[in-house]
Amino acid sequence: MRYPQASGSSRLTRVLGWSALAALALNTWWGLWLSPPDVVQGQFVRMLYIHPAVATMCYAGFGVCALGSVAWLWPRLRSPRWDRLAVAGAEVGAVFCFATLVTGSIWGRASWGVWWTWDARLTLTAILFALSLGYLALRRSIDNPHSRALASSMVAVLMALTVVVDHYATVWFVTLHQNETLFQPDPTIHGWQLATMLVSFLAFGLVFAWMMVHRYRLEVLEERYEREGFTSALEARRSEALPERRVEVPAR
Amino acid sequence: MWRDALVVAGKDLRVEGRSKVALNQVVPYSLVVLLLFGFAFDQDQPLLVQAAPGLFWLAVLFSGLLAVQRTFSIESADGAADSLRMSGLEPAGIFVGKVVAVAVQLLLLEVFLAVGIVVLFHSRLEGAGLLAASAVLSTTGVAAAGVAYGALSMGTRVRETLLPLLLAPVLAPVVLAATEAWRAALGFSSGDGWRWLGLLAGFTAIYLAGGVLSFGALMEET
Amino acid sequence: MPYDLAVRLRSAVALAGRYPLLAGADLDVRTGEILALKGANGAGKTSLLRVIAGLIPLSGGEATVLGLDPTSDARALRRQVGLLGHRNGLYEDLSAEENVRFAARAARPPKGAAREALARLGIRDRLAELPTGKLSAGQRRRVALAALLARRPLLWLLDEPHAGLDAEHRELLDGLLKEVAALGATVVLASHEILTREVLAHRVATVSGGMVLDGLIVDSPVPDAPAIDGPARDGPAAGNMAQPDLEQPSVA
Amino acid sequence: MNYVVAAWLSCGAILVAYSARTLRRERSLRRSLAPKDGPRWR
Repeated sequence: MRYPQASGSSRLTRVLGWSALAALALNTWWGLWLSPPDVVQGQFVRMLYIHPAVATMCYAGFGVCALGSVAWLWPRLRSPRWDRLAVAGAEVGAVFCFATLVTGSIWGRASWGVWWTWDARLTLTAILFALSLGYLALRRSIDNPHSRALASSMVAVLMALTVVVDHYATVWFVTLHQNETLFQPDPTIHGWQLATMLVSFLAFGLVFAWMMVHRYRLEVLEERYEREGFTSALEARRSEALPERRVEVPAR
Repeated sequence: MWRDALVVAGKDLRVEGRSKVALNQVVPYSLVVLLLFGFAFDQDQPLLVQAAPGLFWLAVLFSGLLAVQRTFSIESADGAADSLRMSGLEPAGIFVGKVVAVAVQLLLLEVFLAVGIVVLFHSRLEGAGLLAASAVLSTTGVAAAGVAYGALSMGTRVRETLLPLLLAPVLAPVVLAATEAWRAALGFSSGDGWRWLGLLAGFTAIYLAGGVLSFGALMEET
Repeated sequence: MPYDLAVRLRSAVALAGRYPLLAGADLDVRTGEILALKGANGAGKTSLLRVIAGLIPLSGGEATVLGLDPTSDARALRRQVGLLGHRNGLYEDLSAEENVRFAARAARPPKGAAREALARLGIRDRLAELPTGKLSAGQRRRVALAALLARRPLLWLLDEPHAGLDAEHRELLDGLLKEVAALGATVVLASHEILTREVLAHRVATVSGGMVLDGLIVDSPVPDAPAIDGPARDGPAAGNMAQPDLEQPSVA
Repeated sequence: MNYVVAAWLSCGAILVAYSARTLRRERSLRRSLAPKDGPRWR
């Protein structure tokens, strides 16, 4: 892998970054001004152009984390790449999860008049967010790279399974949330609203990808920083040897 | 593996029996938690009776966290963790042994708690079959998830505060399912309680299998 | 290999996070030999024992203990290895006999093995029933040693075994170790006591700065091992002329 | 209508904050790694 330039933005991230910004601008323009207010919900329909897209990216993030962890656990596939992907997915996923909760509760406040409702999807996202905080806290508390990857990928897989169980638990517990407006057989929205929603998915998808690349690269740099530190720590350690009995360790 | 599990469970329960920490500290703690719930609901009798199953299982969750931290603190005292690793016992056996030990302590605790909610919250316990089945299943689930994540504290210098943060969201579905099963048993909710039992069984199976597979690696020193 | 090597380490590197516990340790220990490790605190004696026992994975170099690789098949190796660390690894609430029986459980000991091992270490009847929390430090040390003895390990790794023992039990331990070594077991012990090293040990190696300065047996047929300067004292027959101990406190 | 704006701004703020943090950490790591190796990094 060639050394990334010191400036920090390679061709890939520059392209991704700018196209994401362009798509976001388009989404904002269409979402806030161009698309007509909904006959039922009035202006609140505009939430449709943020919340579902952000929520999807949240699940995408945790999906990447779970897949990365499974790949890392698979003996033949094991390589630091998967671990870096897992941590990138988890962290970016957690950010989008937080955004989902915020926009979701704002939407709830707007249309149902209350900040938090015990609704299946919102509760599941909240649990997901708590799980991700636990995962990230766990990663910070182990410094040995191999065992950190091992413990966190196992925890990630266990958490992914827990989310499956949670899904049924919350759905049975309460079924209040309106089902997916977009993926219904006959979408109840069309025309401008549909178009804007697709744009929102594109925009946030690009933002998601851009963040993932940067976070992944950050992990690579951190690893190199640690390796850098390691060689100097090794020399310092060796210099502690009794001075007059210094032994030239045969260079293997 | 099962023989090792029995040995470890025997050891844990004997240590618990001798030191009586579970009996003298965790049980009173859970009863105090019930009292606090009582204060929080301030004599609103009908509400308390309604909420009793939920409060019961919340108290079990908090006590479960304590029991798991306790079962791993006896390992870290005097470096017993290393002798456990060196003992050559099957890691899966150690995991199952510890789960059994924690589950037995929690079940014992639940008997006290059941008496507690009957006395404090005046709830009448019927539908015993569903109550007992969901209690055993969810206690095993709590113990399995607790010991699986607790192994992290044995392997790494993980601070005590990490375990509750990791465990609480994971145990959320268990508390939910157990509460709903009990509410159905006590006739508060119309839903059929046995469906929640299926969810509990699924959760417990996941964590028992996950723990057996991963305990060996998790308990290693990092 | 004319010598049957119980332990063979070549430039072993072991990490705790980023700190190199071992920075390229080379060591040979023959079967049936009693090797003493000397060195200041923090030089790496304890880490060396724990690496040989397979408790700390190797990050570099290679190691063969009792014919096994301590990092990959650690669990199989540990059944044949007994490690006594600074702490005794006992359960205070259990009695001495229960502790020893639990420790030896995996080795499927014959019926009275626990009591017999305890008796060998001078822990008899009433003492064996008391919870170990109530015993004195010296007695607890002997119970830990009995737990080791009951497991009949092929390789004894002892970290300051004589700490806390009175004179009478010191000879008892020395006698036990000599007897066990004569039976073909190998003993590697870390000790600050010069007397122990000179009287008991067949060979003494110095650990400093995460390395073993004279760990290799000079006439061992390892082709690429360069001649290590400094007198290689070995052979129990040759009187161990007291090596002037340069025990300056190392910069740990 | 201000709910919609609130949602938009809050979501934007969260994403921008996180991206800024990541970029800053990345740049600081690069600076600590880069100088020692000097130009041959190119």
